[in-house]
Amino acid sequence: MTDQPFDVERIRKDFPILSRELPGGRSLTYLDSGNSSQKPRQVVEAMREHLEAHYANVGRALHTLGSEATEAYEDARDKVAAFVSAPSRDEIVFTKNASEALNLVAYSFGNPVNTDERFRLGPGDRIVISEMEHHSNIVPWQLLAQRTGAELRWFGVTDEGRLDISGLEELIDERTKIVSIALQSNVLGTINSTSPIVGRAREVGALVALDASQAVPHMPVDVTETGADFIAFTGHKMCGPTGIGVLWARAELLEAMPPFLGGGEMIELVTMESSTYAPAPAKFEAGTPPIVEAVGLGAACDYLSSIGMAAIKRHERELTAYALDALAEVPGLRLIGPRIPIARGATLSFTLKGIHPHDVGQILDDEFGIAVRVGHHCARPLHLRFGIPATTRASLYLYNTTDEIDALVRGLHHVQKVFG
Amino acid sequence: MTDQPFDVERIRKDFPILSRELPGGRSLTYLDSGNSSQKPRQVVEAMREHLEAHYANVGRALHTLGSEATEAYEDARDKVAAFVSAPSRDEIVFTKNASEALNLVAYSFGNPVNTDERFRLGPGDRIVISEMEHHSNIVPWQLLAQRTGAELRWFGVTDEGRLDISGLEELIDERTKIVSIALQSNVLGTINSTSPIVGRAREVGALVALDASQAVPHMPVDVTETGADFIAFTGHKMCGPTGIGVLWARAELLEAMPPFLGGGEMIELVTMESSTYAPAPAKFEAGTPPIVEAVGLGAACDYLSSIGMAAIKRHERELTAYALDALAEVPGLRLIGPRIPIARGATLSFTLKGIHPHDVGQILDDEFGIAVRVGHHCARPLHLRFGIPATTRASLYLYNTTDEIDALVRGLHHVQKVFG
Amino acid sequence: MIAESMYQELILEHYKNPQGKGLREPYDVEVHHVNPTCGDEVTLRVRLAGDKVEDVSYEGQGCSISQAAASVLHELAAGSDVRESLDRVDAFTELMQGRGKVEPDEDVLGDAVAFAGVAKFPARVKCALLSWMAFKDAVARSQG
Amino acid sequence: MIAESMYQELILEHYKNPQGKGLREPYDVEVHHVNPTCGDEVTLRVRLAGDKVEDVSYEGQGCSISQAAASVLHELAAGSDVRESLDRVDAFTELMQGRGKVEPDEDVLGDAVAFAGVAKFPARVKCALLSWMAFKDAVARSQG
Ligand SMILES: Cc1ncc(COP(=O)(O)O)c(C=O)c1O
Ligand SMILES: Cc1ncc(COP(=O)(O)O)c(C=O)c1O
Repeated sequence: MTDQPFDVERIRKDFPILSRELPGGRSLTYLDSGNSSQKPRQVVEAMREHLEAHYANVGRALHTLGSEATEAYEDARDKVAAFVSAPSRDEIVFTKNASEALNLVAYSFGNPVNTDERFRLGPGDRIVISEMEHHSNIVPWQLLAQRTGAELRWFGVTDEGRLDISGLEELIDERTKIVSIALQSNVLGTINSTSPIVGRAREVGALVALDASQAVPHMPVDVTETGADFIAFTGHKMCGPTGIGVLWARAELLEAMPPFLGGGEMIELVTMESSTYAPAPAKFEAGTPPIVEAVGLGAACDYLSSIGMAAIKRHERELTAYALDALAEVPGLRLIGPRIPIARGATLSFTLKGIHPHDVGQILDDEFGIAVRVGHHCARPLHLRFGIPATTRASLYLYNTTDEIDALVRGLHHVQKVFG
Repeated sequence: MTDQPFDVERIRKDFPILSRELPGGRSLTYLDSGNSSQKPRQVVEAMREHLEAHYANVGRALHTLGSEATEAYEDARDKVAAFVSAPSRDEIVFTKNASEALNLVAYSFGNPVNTDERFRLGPGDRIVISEMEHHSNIVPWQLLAQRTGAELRWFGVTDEGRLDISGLEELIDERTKIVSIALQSNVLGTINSTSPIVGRAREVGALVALDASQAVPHMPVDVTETGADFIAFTGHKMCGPTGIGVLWARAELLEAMPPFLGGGEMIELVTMESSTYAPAPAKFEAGTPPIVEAVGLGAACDYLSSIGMAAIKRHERELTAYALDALAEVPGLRLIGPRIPIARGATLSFTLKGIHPHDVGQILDDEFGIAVRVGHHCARPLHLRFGIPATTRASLYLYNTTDEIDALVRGLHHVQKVFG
Repeated sequence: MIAESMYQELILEHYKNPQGKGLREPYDVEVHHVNPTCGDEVTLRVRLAGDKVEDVSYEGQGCSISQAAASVLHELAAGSDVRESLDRVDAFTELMQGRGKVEPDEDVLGDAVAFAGVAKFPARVKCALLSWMAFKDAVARSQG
Repeated sequence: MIAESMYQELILEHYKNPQGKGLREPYDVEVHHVNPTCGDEVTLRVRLAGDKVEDVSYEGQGCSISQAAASVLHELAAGSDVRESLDRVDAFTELMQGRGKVEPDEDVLGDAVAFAGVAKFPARVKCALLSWMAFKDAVARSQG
């Protein structure tokens, strides 16, 4: 399968929206998959079919539909576990998005009820993140620091857009309880090497979380190989639906962690006085879970696997190399992030001299139907680091083509004419 | 519209699953809507259409699809706000389910960062719930009590299955900070009168939350009229999709509450050192929200409104009266909950003498395709109160008929034959 | 349907005519297990003789699944080899926790394959396993 | 499309040829507003004379929307009645926060109706409102 040529035209046919006509007769060039990916009909169809023929609540229902729904929901867990090579399906917790997954991890620390030493957090303890994080991997830790009095510190970013690990030993010190870093930056495209960080964290006994929201959709990820303790990602960026995210964590940690949300399904035994909790993953899935969304995410895993994550990665690397060259030709364009297609994904953020990104985005959309994202992409500290309030970002996926990159470049030239 | 006769056969045609054939050629009698309701094709179709033609991330995207998706998402908020007569659309927070909504409220209390006196909670303070609550309205408060040292107390339940408010004044005392009660019980069917509780809470300065998960789907609910401060409900029980729930709260309280989940979209301004937060509802919607699910929930509100909540309530009351009479004829059947169709919904829980509910459910499903729920329905303390481990529950909705109740009764007679 | 009707009948058969029900003497160990979710209970005694399970006697209450499972357990375990009966418990546990994905081996499990359909209902798995887990516990204790 | 192309041209026109740009004397109050999300800034001065806005002068940087909005503001406010200009600010605010649901009144808003399409993009609303909010603030302060 991975030896077949990558048939992007065939893939595009799976995504009905890509052939949609926009108002004014424009065709769509969707370069905003880093924000959210489009959905193949296989995913949409799986959800529709489930809703129309097999829907019921899961786990607790004992009738035919309940059994079919439970099977579909738990099958999705198997698929996700296999997709990221999790050692056990019970290590896959379904959340509502990557943000909830990261908050779940953050709320496990410094909970007065929990007695596991690794999760104890207070004044004098340290949380380490980086300057290239998405707000969803910054704010939960700020809130945790505020609640507990722990100290928040972070890795800087080099001018090339790489993680600056020169101060690694000092930053991750004996007081550090948790390190949380993006596996791939949603602005720079940078893919971070986790081994030095995991290695150092092990030395000092700190746990490591990876925000893999921008990684799992784009390359083969083996959770064990990363060496991390926690990995968060999100359905809607990997051809799946909104309303579902994933936390993977080592079984032993899930067991040690206190419950986060309380409610139906996460319990073992409830009395008015006190309760005991179900084993993970149920322990962290309070209330009715995203059943139909899990079915959709399972279908998305199947879809991506049928094409092959290695093949998708290769396709994106080719697009990235092409795009880096093409953008380098645009006068006044400053790329924020690595200039070479090595250890970076297909996310290209840039500024155009003298033209505000908002205007770039508006003209690209208005005149050419090109959808890019403009702003700080939920990574304001990173933009501050580069002394700019905002960038224009083109983020590519399996369904994008070099023609679309050409269209982007033509569009940028036009933008420069309009605002020249 | 509400003067038209209630055309249940026409309504049933909107729910494709109801005419599905189960394995073995059985037809489906779905009496488990209290667990989760089925979805009309209008909802399924709205979701499919959005996914195939308008999908993008919301809020932050500046292109055509982003604008269409944002409009669809925010329109859904308008629809939900109108559906429960919320004074402002900004009082509608989308969560992943009712459980998250209740946990969100619980986590606002006793947060060391928050300074609003009403949300301060510690040893000596009191949280009041009831014995008829769903685990999702028990466990979050137990966890809160454990985290903060506050005391958890509860209303009892009378033999008739009504809330026992005889000790109201003592129970809700000056130390009480929050009272959280079901508007309608998911086991007893009991609809609780909120005015005495709200009245007493006001006297002592306590806030009041209502778990309206079983109420909003079945009757007109006007959030202001309830007098409550917080109201939680869930999409999947009201013809909407899984993956979305709702917290309504008075605007002024949402403003006073600390953020719960941190991440993208809930922020105003982020630096590495600290952040400020967006106004509600965004403040409580960290990360990519359930976009497609909101579209589905909006379509569900449209669907229910087109039929009319008053008409649905009337239909259910008729079904309830019919079912109460029919079940009273079954020998050895003990109904748990009010025996008269007054201040109660169409939820009928019972035991059959000498036969375990699991066996009742299994035979009903196996032989007749009748889907009921058996067990403690996530309300174990209530079952303990009645000295039984489990019940069989038939819960009805707009698409159910008296024929289906007859089928249930026939099924129960057969169960008694099998296990007699 | 929880299972093919033949198997249902088998479960019902065991439920109505439980094999080896009642607590008997002599015994090495007695255990009491409860399924808190649905209130099912079992009191179970084992009597070992060298490598053999000489008797499994029990008393309990609960749904047909939990009662029939105890009856089938008695049938398979009483008089059999200890090692073999524990292997059977493992096979049964694997089947029950397999969410309907595990193909039951009738040679190993005998009548216990009738419970295969239960595996699709997480809420019921504990009913089927109750007495089997009690047996495993009792054997471990009498050997320990 | 953010708006019909005629309006786009109007916005571009104002962006390229801003009306009344530059900080002028005399003035009653000067304010400085920033949109933290995208870094847009405006410094704005007002000069009132009785019921009249005698001048609105400004300097700023940002996207075409924020710059054009300042230019349109100048055109509509300078020389107009204070009360009327504040009503216009309210109408503009309502339009911008109306998520594309509010029908703009061209009689009240003049060229400012060109921004109607912006209302569908929550992230852009602040760009359009930046100078208008600054103006409202400045007037309040000079009256207060
Ligand atoms: C009364 C009541 N409260 C809360 C819930 C929890 O809703 P959800 O599972 O959608 O979180 C339910 C339903 O399961 C319920 O019946
Ligand atoms: C790197 C990164 N982390 C976290 C998130 C948050 O994901 P979600 O919005 O699904 O919670 C995103 C996407 O928005 C992201 O790009």
